[in-house]
Amino acid sequence: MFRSAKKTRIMILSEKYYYVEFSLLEDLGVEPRPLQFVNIWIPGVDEVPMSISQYTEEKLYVLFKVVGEGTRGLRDRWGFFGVKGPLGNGISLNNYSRVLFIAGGTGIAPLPLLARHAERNGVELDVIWGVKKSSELFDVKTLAPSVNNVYYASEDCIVGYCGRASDLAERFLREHAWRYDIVICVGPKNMLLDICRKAGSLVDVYVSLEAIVKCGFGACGSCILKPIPKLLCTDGPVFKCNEVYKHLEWNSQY
Amino acid sequence: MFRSAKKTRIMILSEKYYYVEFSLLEDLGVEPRPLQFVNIWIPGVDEVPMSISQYTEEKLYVLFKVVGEGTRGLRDRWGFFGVKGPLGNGISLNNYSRVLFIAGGTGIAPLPLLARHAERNGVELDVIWGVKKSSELFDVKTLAPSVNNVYYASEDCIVGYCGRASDLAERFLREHAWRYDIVICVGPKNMLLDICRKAGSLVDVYVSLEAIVKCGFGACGSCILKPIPKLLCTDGPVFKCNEVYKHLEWNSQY
Amino acid sequence: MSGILNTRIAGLTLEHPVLNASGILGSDPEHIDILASHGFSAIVTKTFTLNPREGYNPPILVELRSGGFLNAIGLANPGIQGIKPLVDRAKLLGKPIIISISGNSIEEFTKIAEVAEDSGASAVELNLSCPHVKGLGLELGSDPFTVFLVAREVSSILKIPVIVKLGLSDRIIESAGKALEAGARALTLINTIRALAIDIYSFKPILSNIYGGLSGPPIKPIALRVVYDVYREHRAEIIGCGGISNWTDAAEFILAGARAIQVGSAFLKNRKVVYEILEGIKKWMNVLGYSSVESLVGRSHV
Amino acid sequence: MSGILNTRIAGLTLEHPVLNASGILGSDPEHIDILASHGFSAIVTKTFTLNPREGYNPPILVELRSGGFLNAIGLANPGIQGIKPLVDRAKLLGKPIIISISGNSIEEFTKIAEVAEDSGASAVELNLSCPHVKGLGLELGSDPFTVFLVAREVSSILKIPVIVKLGLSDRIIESAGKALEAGARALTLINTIRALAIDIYSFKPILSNIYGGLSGPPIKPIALRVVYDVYREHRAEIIGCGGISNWTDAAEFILAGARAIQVGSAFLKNRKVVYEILEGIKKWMNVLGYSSVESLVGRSHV
Ligand SMILES: Cc1cc2nc3c(=O)[nH]c(=O)nc-3n(C[C@H](O)[C@H](O)[C@H](O)COP(=O)(O)OP(=O)(O)OC[C@H]3O[C@@H](n4cnc5c(N)ncnc54)[C@H](O)[C@@H]3O)c2cc1C
Ligand SMILES: Cc1cc2nc3c(=O)[nH]c(=O)nc-3n(C[C@H](O)[C@H](O)[C@H](O)COP(=O)(O)OP(=O)(O)OC[C@H]3O[C@@H](n4cnc5c(N)ncnc54)[C@H](O)[C@@H]3O)c2cc1C
Ligand SMILES: Cc1cc2nc3c(=O)[nH]c(=O)nc-3n(C[C@H](O)[C@H](O)[C@H](O)COP(=O)(O)O)c2cc1C
Ligand SMILES: Cc1cc2nc3c(=O)[nH]c(=O)nc-3n(C[C@H](O)[C@H](O)[C@H](O)COP(=O)(O)O)c2cc1C
Ligand code: FES
Ligand code: FES
Repeated sequence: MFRSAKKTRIMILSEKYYYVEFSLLEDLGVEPRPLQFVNIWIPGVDEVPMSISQYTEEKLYVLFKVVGEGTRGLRDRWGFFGVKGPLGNGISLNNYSRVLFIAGGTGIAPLPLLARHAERNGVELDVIWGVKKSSELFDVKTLAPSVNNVYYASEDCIVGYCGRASDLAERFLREHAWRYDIVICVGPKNMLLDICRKAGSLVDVYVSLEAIVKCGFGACGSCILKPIPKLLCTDGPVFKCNEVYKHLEWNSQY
Repeated sequence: MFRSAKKTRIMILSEKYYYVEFSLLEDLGVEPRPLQFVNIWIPGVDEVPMSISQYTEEKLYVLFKVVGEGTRGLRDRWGFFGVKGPLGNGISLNNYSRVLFIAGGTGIAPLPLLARHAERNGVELDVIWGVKKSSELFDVKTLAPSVNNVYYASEDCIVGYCGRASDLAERFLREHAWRYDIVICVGPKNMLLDICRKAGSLVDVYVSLEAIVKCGFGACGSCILKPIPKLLCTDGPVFKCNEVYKHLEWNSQY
Repeated sequence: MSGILNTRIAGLTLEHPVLNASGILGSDPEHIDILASHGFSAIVTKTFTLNPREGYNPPILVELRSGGFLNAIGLANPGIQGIKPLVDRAKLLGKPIIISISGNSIEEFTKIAEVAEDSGASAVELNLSCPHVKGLGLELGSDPFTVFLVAREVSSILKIPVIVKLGLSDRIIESAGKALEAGARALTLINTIRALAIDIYSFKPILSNIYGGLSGPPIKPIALRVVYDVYREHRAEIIGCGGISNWTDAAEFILAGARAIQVGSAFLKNRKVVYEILEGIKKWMNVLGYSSVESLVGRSHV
Repeated sequence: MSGILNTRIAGLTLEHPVLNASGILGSDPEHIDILASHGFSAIVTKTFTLNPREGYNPPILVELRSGGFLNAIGLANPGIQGIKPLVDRAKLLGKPIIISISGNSIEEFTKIAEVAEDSGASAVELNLSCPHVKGLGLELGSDPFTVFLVAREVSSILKIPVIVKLGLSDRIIESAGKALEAGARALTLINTIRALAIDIYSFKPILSNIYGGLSGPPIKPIALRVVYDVYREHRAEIIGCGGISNWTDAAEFILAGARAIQVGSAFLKNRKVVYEILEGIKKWMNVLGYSSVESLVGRSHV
């Protein structure tokens, strides 16, 4: 269902990351699950899929960086926007007590909502977050105060672990995998593939994918996770490694 | 909403009165209130308004006499029919402890459902039923076993009080009106007018009217209770005397 | 009611933009009382024909599981002698009244229109679009030239405003243009859409007339498109009609180009719908910072 | 699946009468897997054009508050080179596959149809009815003569059956007749209906293409009417399409004259819809005492 939303605030989190608050003129109807997403319509410009960063009392938050027209509109325009969703499956933390969240880049976006659900369910949540340039980083606890440990990684080696999030994650999990019920991983495909390969045997790993989302309803087929007969918008974005392994491999060949 | 129903039984109650059982292929969705009605569609023939005589577990009962094509079809045809409803306001017995029901002719139709609601709410229900010819009569307790006292009247003077139901009712109420919280009255217009006139000052009287019902939705206006700006199908069929007094008078002039 | 909702359409000044749709009551003086008491700013009557019509046998209306209603009333109406009592009643209540009319020939149209004017009606609405009455119906409205002829003849003999009501058809933009060219002051868009419902157990179409007109929420996006198209092409005065059930629907029609709206089916489901629409529109205008509903008309066109 | 649901349409023998509607997935081999795994008896592809088309920018689909969906995908498809992989995948899965095609000229239609036949498709469906794509759309289907020309040219060069899909238009009964006369083995009725949705806060039409096609429950009674009309006039083989959401809808279409049905929007809301329809139909046949679904086709006509 389509809902109208007014952009009421924008925060600059770091060199590239923005956090936007939308006041929905009508609530979402259902409580969104962590890692669900919405399609945000920038009137006259585009419609872009965005993870739900946070949702409380008719306020919806998304965290993004600017990559093109749509996200530029999200940053620069004011007034009214459209929100479709929540879309996708998301994940439920009901059955877990310790969870590790691994994010690459804007993969950090769904963390605030995840953390709130974790807190509510008494789940201990640790976070590994890696970025290319450390100027992208911000203090995760400002948006997700309830998280337990946060480990940063930057490829420019200025802050935290020197290298990629997946490298840090791999080293970390070799030792600590036993402490976690599941690992949730959001980031670029090659990172997800890496983690599935290297940690998939140590612990249950869930990955949240991206694809070209156009309709969001399982109709247009643009989000097909080739060569797997699954659609990101309705079957995903969250999958177990083995469900989408072929897709992660297939895609990394191109 | 339109629902399909299969005619599963017909009982001959007396010389002229029939009691038909319909098995609904889908329940009514809501519990009907006493004195609500349905429009019954006799495919290819007509659609006729009928009081809900009884309703239990997807079985709907109507009580009628044959007056024309529609009611003849109701008696003679088998197979599938259509049911629209429950329609109209009906009445609730929640606030009463003793109720008198006065019926003229087929006005007895809504009694079984009314009696069930009375029983359920611990309401004591007495009945006065008058007909033209005593061969129309049947034992009311076969359909409404929980009623308290039943007083019959026939104009051919063979059974019960000799005269019209409204005469019996008037005499009865002059003495006993104080025992009842309300009186509910269903029958021909002149009877309703009579009772409103004569008993309306002794006790609260509700009357249930008839009119030409075509659409059942307050659209076509055929059921307008001239000269009163009220529609039978949505505002009625149940009214207090003073609400429709002008209509009862107006109509009796023609 | 506050002035921010004031609406001018076809030369009439209305307290607010919400009228009833033709055929929702409107053939008896008591109906006028009912409509007026539920807040409509002007009353549109049932469509009148020269002679009285009984209409079809029931079933004439069925609520559909897929939403909305299907109806084939068959233009039941008391004929021209029924017009004056309605006008008198509306006058008594201080409400403008628009007489909806239909005929089998141009002469019938003009005759009824004259009776309406002589009775003191505020305007007439030519129903060129009933989708289920043979010869009185959609065929008229789907041919732009016939629309022109009927609208011109009626317009030329009346002093009161003429409104033309059209139904969905391939050439509706053209028909709309012809109606305007012929002198129509406003257009009502749209009537019901020809449709069907079948009882799956008796195998019979449910309505006695077999076919009926679909109304209510299902036709809203289609009606909205027609209003948008006709406004875009002709910048006409439009009364939007079709599935309007709440204030957001009404707002969409206003933005598409409707100066006023008519509500039919929604009134059957909710007798408070007029007040709810007006409340919603006022809040909406408040959020947007507008102080006259007329300034929002057609604002979806850039 | 039991034989009582067996269906013959356009010369194809299907396990049961429920196909997917064109444009619900159907442009990638993986889409075929998805459709097949949800129980459709045959697969209808996305409409193919000669050259690849990107389609429109999002928003291309919106769910409406008044029911159903509004879409303007813009016929996104990989062009003719995408056809063979789909056919191969369907063959692998043992499903008949119908290639939906559209073109800017009769030559384009015939070229694509030939590719479909050469690829081993079971049939082609000529989409003469897309309500929101300029020049490729409804204009084609609303002119009976154009329908005749396209259908005849394609039919004359193909050995596999040709199905013609039409959209709502004033002369749809005539267009249907022309399609049959030209050699179409069956008709798919109907496509989406041109409609609109406007965002009341930004004042903008929601779809990037402004207009879209209305699908889902709102159009069911209209589609049913068209199927009834065309069956009544031509006793044609018809695939009913438009708002079919459950088995009672399917039953109505069968009684109106559809030998098979296509499900689009309902599949977006409920991935089990095919099984639910089939279960319902079987129970219904049981209640009525029928042992072959084909014997119920058109039974609402006396
Ligand atoms: C389920 C999901 C959740 C997402 N959550 C977030 C988030 O929380 N924060 C965030 O910053 N980004 C998120 N994205 C990515 C975001 O949707 C894209 O960055 C955005 O659509 C780009 O739009 P644009 O108009 O600014 O750029 P464009 O000019 O459209 O494209 C710029 C680049 O982005 C890629 N891209 C374009 N459209 C999409 C699309 N629909 N999906 C994926 N990639 C696309 C293009 O391939 C291109 O490389 C998510 C994507 C998906 C599928
Ligand atoms: C709310 C309501 C509840 C009713 N409940 C019952 C009931 O429980 N049992 C019962 O036997 N009858 C009941 N009736 C009356 C019943 O509807 C009519 O007897 C029936 O419609 C006659 O239809 P027909 O086709 O058999 O006769 P017709 O051939 O249509 O007409 C025969 C006579 O019945 C009158 N009549 C026709 N249609 C209607 C109508 N729609 N409403 C009222 N009178 C009509 C005519 O004026 C005529 O005198 C009820 C009527 C209403 C309005
Ligand atoms: C019961 C009913 C009767 C109608 N009768 C008429 C009529 O007499 N004349 C007319 O022009 N339109 C008639 N209509 C059509 C309505 O005026 C209106 O155009 C249509 O119902 C769409 O509006 P809605 O969706 O708000 O009902 C009728 C509609 C209904 C539901
Ligand atoms: C998202 C979407 C895309 C569609 N694409 C096509 C198409 O490419 N070709 C076509 O003939 N019909 C297309 N249609 C129309 C459907 O095939 C169908 O005719 C219409 O949606 C009505 O059926 P429904 O109500 O079951 O969805 C599309 C419909 C939808 C909803
Ligand atoms: S985005 Fe259209 S199917 Fe997923
Ligand atoms: S029966 Fe049509 S308004 Fe009551």
